[in-house]
Amino acid sequence: AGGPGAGGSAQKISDDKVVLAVLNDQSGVYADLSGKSSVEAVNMAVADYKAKYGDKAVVKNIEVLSADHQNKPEVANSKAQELYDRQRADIILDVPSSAAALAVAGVAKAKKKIFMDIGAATTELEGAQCNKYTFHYGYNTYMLAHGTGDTVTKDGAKNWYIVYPDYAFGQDMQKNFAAAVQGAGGTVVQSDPAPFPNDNFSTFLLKAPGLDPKPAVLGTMQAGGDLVNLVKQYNEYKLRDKGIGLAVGLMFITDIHSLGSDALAGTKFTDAWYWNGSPENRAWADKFQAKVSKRPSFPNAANYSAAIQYLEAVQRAGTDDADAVVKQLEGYKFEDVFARNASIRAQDHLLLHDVYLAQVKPSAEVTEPWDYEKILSTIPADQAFQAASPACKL
Amino acid sequence: MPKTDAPLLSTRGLSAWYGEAQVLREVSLDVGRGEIVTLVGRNGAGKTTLLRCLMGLQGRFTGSVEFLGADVTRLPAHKRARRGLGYVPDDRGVYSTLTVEENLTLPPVVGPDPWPLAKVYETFPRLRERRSFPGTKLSGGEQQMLALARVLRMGARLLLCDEPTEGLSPLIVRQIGDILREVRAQGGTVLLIEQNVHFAATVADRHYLIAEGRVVESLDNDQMRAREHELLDYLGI
Amino acid sequence: MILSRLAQRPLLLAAGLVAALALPWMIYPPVALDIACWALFAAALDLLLGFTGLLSFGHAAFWGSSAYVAGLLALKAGMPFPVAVLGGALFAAALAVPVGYLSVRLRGIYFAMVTLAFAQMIYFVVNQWRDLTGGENGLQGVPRELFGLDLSDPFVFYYAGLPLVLAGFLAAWRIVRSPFGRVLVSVRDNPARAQALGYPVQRYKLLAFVLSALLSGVAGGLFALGHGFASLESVYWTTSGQVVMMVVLGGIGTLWGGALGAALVVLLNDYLVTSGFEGIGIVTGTIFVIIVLVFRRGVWGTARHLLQARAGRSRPGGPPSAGDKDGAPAPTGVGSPV
Amino acid sequence: MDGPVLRARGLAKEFRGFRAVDGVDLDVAEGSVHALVGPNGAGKTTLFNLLTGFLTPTAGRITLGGHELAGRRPEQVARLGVARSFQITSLFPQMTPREHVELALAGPTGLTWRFWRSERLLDRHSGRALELLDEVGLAGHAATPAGTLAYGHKRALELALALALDPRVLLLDEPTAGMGVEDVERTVELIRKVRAGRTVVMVEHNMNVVSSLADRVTVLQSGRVLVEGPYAEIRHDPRVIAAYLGDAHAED
Amino acid sequence: MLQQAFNGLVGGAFYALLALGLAVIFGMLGVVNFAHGAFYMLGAFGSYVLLDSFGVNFWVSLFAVPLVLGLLGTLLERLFIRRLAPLDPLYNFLFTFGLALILQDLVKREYGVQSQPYPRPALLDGTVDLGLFTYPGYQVFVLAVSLVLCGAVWLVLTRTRVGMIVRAATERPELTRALGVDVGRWVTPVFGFGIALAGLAGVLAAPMRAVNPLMGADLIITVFAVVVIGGLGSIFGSVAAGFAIGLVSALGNLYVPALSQTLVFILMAAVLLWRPAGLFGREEALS
Ligand SMILES: Nc1ncnc2c1ncn2[C@@H]1O[C@H](COP(=O)(O)OP(=O)(O)OP(=O)(O)O)[C@@H](O)[C@H]1O
Ligand SMILES: Nc1ncnc2c1ncn2[C@@H]1O[C@H](COP(=O)(O)OP(=O)(O)OP(=O)(O)O)[C@@H](O)[C@H]1O
Ligand SMILES: [Mg+2]
Ligand SMILES: [Mg+2]
Repeated sequence: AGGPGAGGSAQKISDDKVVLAVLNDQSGVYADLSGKSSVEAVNMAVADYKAKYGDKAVVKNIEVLSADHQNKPEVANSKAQELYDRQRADIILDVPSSAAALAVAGVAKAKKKIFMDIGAATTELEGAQCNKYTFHYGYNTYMLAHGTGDTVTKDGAKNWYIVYPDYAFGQDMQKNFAAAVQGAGGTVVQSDPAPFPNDNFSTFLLKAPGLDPKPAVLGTMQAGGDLVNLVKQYNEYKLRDKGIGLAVGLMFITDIHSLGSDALAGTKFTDAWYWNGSPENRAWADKFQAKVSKRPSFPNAANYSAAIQYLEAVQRAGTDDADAVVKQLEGYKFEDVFARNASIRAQDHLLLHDVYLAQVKPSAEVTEPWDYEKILSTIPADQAFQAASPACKL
Repeated sequence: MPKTDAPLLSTRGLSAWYGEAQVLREVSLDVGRGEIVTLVGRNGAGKTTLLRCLMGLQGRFTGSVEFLGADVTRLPAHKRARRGLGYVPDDRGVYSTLTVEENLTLPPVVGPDPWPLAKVYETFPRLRERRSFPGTKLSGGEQQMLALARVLRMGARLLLCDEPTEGLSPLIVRQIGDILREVRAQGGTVLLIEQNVHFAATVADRHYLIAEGRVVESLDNDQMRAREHELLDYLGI
Repeated sequence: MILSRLAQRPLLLAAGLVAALALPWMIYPPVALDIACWALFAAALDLLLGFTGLLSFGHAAFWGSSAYVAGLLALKAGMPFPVAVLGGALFAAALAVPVGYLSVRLRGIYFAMVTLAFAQMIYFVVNQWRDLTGGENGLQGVPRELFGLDLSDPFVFYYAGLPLVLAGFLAAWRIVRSPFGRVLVSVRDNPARAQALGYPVQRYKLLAFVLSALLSGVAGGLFALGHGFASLESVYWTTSGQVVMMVVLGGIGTLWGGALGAALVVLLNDYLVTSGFEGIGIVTGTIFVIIVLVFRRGVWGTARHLLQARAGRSRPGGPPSAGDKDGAPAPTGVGSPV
Repeated sequence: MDGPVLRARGLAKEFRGFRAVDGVDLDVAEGSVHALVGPNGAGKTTLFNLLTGFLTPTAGRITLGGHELAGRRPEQVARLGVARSFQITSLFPQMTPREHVELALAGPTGLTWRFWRSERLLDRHSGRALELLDEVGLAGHAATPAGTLAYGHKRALELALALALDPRVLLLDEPTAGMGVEDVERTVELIRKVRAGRTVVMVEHNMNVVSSLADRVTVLQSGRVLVEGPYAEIRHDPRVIAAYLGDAHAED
Repeated sequence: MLQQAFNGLVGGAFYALLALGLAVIFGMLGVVNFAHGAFYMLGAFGSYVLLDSFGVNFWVSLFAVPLVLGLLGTLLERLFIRRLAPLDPLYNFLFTFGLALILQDLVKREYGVQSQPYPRPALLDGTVDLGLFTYPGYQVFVLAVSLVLCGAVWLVLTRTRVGMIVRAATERPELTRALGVDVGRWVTPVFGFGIALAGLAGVLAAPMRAVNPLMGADLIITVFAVVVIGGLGSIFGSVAAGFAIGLVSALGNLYVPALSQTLVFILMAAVLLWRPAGLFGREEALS
């Protein structure tokens, strides 16, 4: 919404400034993963944009806001409205947790303002709930499940036992995972729903070796605290010694940090990005560490990338008008420190990029803090994500 | 019983309040060793409050209390009890979470002549029958017996009894009279609140008349009997 | 004296009404709507806590289930919003019948634990029943409309929803000041006595429980439609805790105090969200603890107490919760021996 | 006096193997004052609780007129015309006596389910309420919160409440317990006044009260009926003297 | 099957320990401690911090952490719980609710919400042959500790004067003082002890469960349901129900996975319908 015209470039840039708002969980379960550190990542993007374009920058005045949605969708919803309306935000970034992300997507649609979601895994964002102003950036349940299920099966683990938390995320993961395993020629011997949250997985762990045929891998779709519980107990029951490997649907580097890498050594999972995955990554991670004194998680890097790509699109459009920027983003192909071989799919606004099959290193191989992962292979952008859903009508 | 000169218990200038309302006014009284003394007065005169002051349970009060020759005015309730004060509250004070026997054995023994449990049960066979029941499952009268039996088992030197005969059958009332006399015979002392003037006159040595928070008169037994009708009219007791 | 007392009631009422009407001009409209909904929710809870002596720690079940049902009615059946909200509220009331039937037999703190547990059960059901509720994604994209009129502008929706909230408040006030309300208070203060007078105590409690759930349902349904979605958060125990906190903060048994408490809590939360302070729980928890320890009458209760103390009279037969000398509300029946 | 209005047959109550009431037969004649006496723990209060539905009998039947009472809940029993007062005063401390009585009067009318009407609706009972309060001598305290009433007045209010239910049978559990002589006399007068047209059953340890009020006396012991008859008769019964009265009263 | 049952008992051991602490505090002081889950969490965090920052091992933590938390509980009782005790129990419930929020967020601020690593003690890393099957040693240890503790506490509270005195002091503090019992001396340590039990459960949980600030929050509600099933105010009932619920949910996971999350609550509803005061409850719970 252009205020009273003040001449010059101000006509093109609303309020004469661009406002990026990071709305994420700064106090709940996602706080360590993204939270305030992602605000810092966005600040880095702003600085990099300014440094790159200097005088030629379309936007001179960039503001970064942040708000804590406490993982409550209602808060995310009200706050998003307020950010767009009152704080004049041009874009909202991050918003972990599916319910909050979907709520904010609804607001973006109503307000006709841009929203780039990073933190949420649900494919609904590019499915039935997609809209013109919402972009999904980084990862989703399909990519997590498919990457691991497909590759591990092809590596020879044919028989799977899947345990998943009995709620939307887990159910999605289970469906996608089973499909991937079967697509790669494997068999899902059994899939068991587990309560969520749950701190006792022994029922499933005891049961696993007795299944017929005996599974080669236990695929867990648990996340966060539940994942930690399950892995601790997996080790306690010594299933690895009994010939049952462990593959994890969703794991963040912070989870490995929690468990200690020995607990997870050998576990395979799909990662959207790893700080030590390439020299460029590492260089950026060093810069990041200098600011927040820890290594970046992939949502940190994705937030950086999304902010940069948004600013670049504004630069190309010459305005911060949302419709114009959306036009610049749709179908755009690019490469940055987070996203390789990247493109934003025009049909559903999903970011396609290379992702990685990673394996947890045993502590003997860990040479420095947060050095937990070994990248086994790259899953190319065009295979990593699902085909555009017909349910999405922008 | 030989009486020493100093009274066992004496109070000087006790005044007490609930909120802004003063319910005791400058009460001074003495109870000698081996005496049974009653407090009589109509409902609301302040008798219960006086006992609470003696026991150290009253929130706001002034004045002093001396027991066994020592000033106990500032002593907390449990220390007073340990010096030999036994309390039978007007609501009987029976615990619902304790069995009858636990109710009896909860308080420590505090005096030289505690009643052994066997004697308690002999005197109150009902209590033996119900020994493993929760205290408040007893009938009203049985609870009253329990409360009295409890201080006897403590061997308290001075029994402070707030209407111990309320709700008791005539037979038991007389039994209680016998018990109190037995206590006195063994050198115990009793300060008793009593509505039943007949009963008061049969067991007690002396009486204090309380009205509107004051001691209005101190009478011995003969005076009490002689003036029974006058007192009834005057005090409504 | 009489005059001022007569004048006081309408004056307060008018002030309340003006505040309700002016709210979205003073603060951000979605926040204003939040306040209105929570205020009604708090009043509904107070009906139970303050006037029946039952601390429900599971009222999220009713607020939340109504949110989902109202959302579904609007989303799947295309119902206009007042109908959807009422539908949700009726569902909440129906749900309250079995839950209440099992819970009202218990007293005080037991009642609190059991309602909490039941609410948790509802939470799990909502979370698991994904086809209907959307699971953890929530029920998204709920439309708000009335006779084809789009009400998604929060400012407009506030005024569209306000009549429902006011009606809910009126109902709560009416219930408290009704013959039924009188019995509730007697049940709170001395259930055995009420029973001996011929009152079926459990049934009175149950009806109070259901009415409270109904009003909570109105609030919850409106809240969901106002936001355009229903989420798991609405059936989670923290929601139950939050509304109890509002009531306690405002003053148990004051009815209007709950509204004040709701406004304070919502505004505080709204402030904390952007304050950058990581530890909302520390702030809210501390406030809660302080109120419970030293300020038990709550804001409204304290104000009223001070006014009354100044006027030097108590109101016999008035709101039954006037505190005792301790500053604690009257015994709520919670845990007092029968 | 007509036939029995309240009758119990083989009434028993067992608590964890202990029989507090053990096969009691009781006939209370319409319009009489019937006293229940007996040693402490004889089962009088328990019997009361059975008669009023606060306890469910282990065995036996209770009939009021033609209605079976056993197994009904207290409020149902109250509705059928059996009202009780409590041994320990039990009131709503913040309500005034008038409000108490209004509540008692409104119960049977169904008025109190009306949550959508103003509480002023209860005012229609205030006339009768004040009458009743006057009857028990509480007219002057009609607007004082019950919590601050004097003991004797509380007892009077208890009685007014029981009367407000317009019971056929009034059960009074130790109505004079803890009272000074003056209050006892007042209460006796009160009971005498209100018994007109009603049946009264009372538990009482004060033999003066029993002798001046009761038409018949049932003596309970160990949960069973020991004897039954007019006071003048039973006071000389040796079993009653041995179990309950002691010799003193026999001489009086 | 047998193995699954055994495993259910181990899960139940945590419920039982938590329910025991809750029931001790409730049965003795009439306080429903909403913060019990938070103290469980503090127990786990305490052992993590001791190990991580001071290199103190599991075995030392097993004693030190409950001790410290017990002292903390003692302090709490002295400063706050006691003041609220004469009032409606509701106030202590609300107080501990607020306390739980504070404790949780304090830990969150300090350590983040991420789970923290905690290794199994080396001594118990192996498996134990239980005749019919082998079982992870650590779990056997947890079960044993829990059984022994529950038994010991039950004995102390029912067979000694301690339990009696504390019950009396809780029911009628003023009267109990008037009968010569120094109430404060007894009630405070009992509260501390209940908290220490929660802490101990936390320490035991650290090697096998995720150690994070939220670990106690949801658990406590389930434990409430357990206590309701067992019978409010009954220590024996709470403990028995704890083990039973562990068993039932393990088997529930196996046979009726769709119900596994709600099973405890369905059971609770059924028990309430059948016996409103719970399986071993006192009637006082009822109105
Ligand atoms: N907790 C209290 N709060 C306020 N006033 C009280 C309290 N307890 C007693 N009072 C008042 O103090 C006065 C004296 O009461 P107290 O109980 O000492 O009288 P009492 O002589 O024992 O009467 P009774 O024979 O009825 O037991 C009475 O007017 C009573 O109403
Ligand atoms: N709920 C209960 N559980 C167990 N025993 C009980 C219960 N209620 C009463 N009793 C027992 O039953 C017996 C009769 O009690 P009840 O109260 O009826 O006596 P009562 O005749 O009224 O005596 P009092 O004159 O002392 O009031 C007593 O021994 C009592 O302990
Ligand atoms: Mg008294
Ligand atoms: Mg009795």
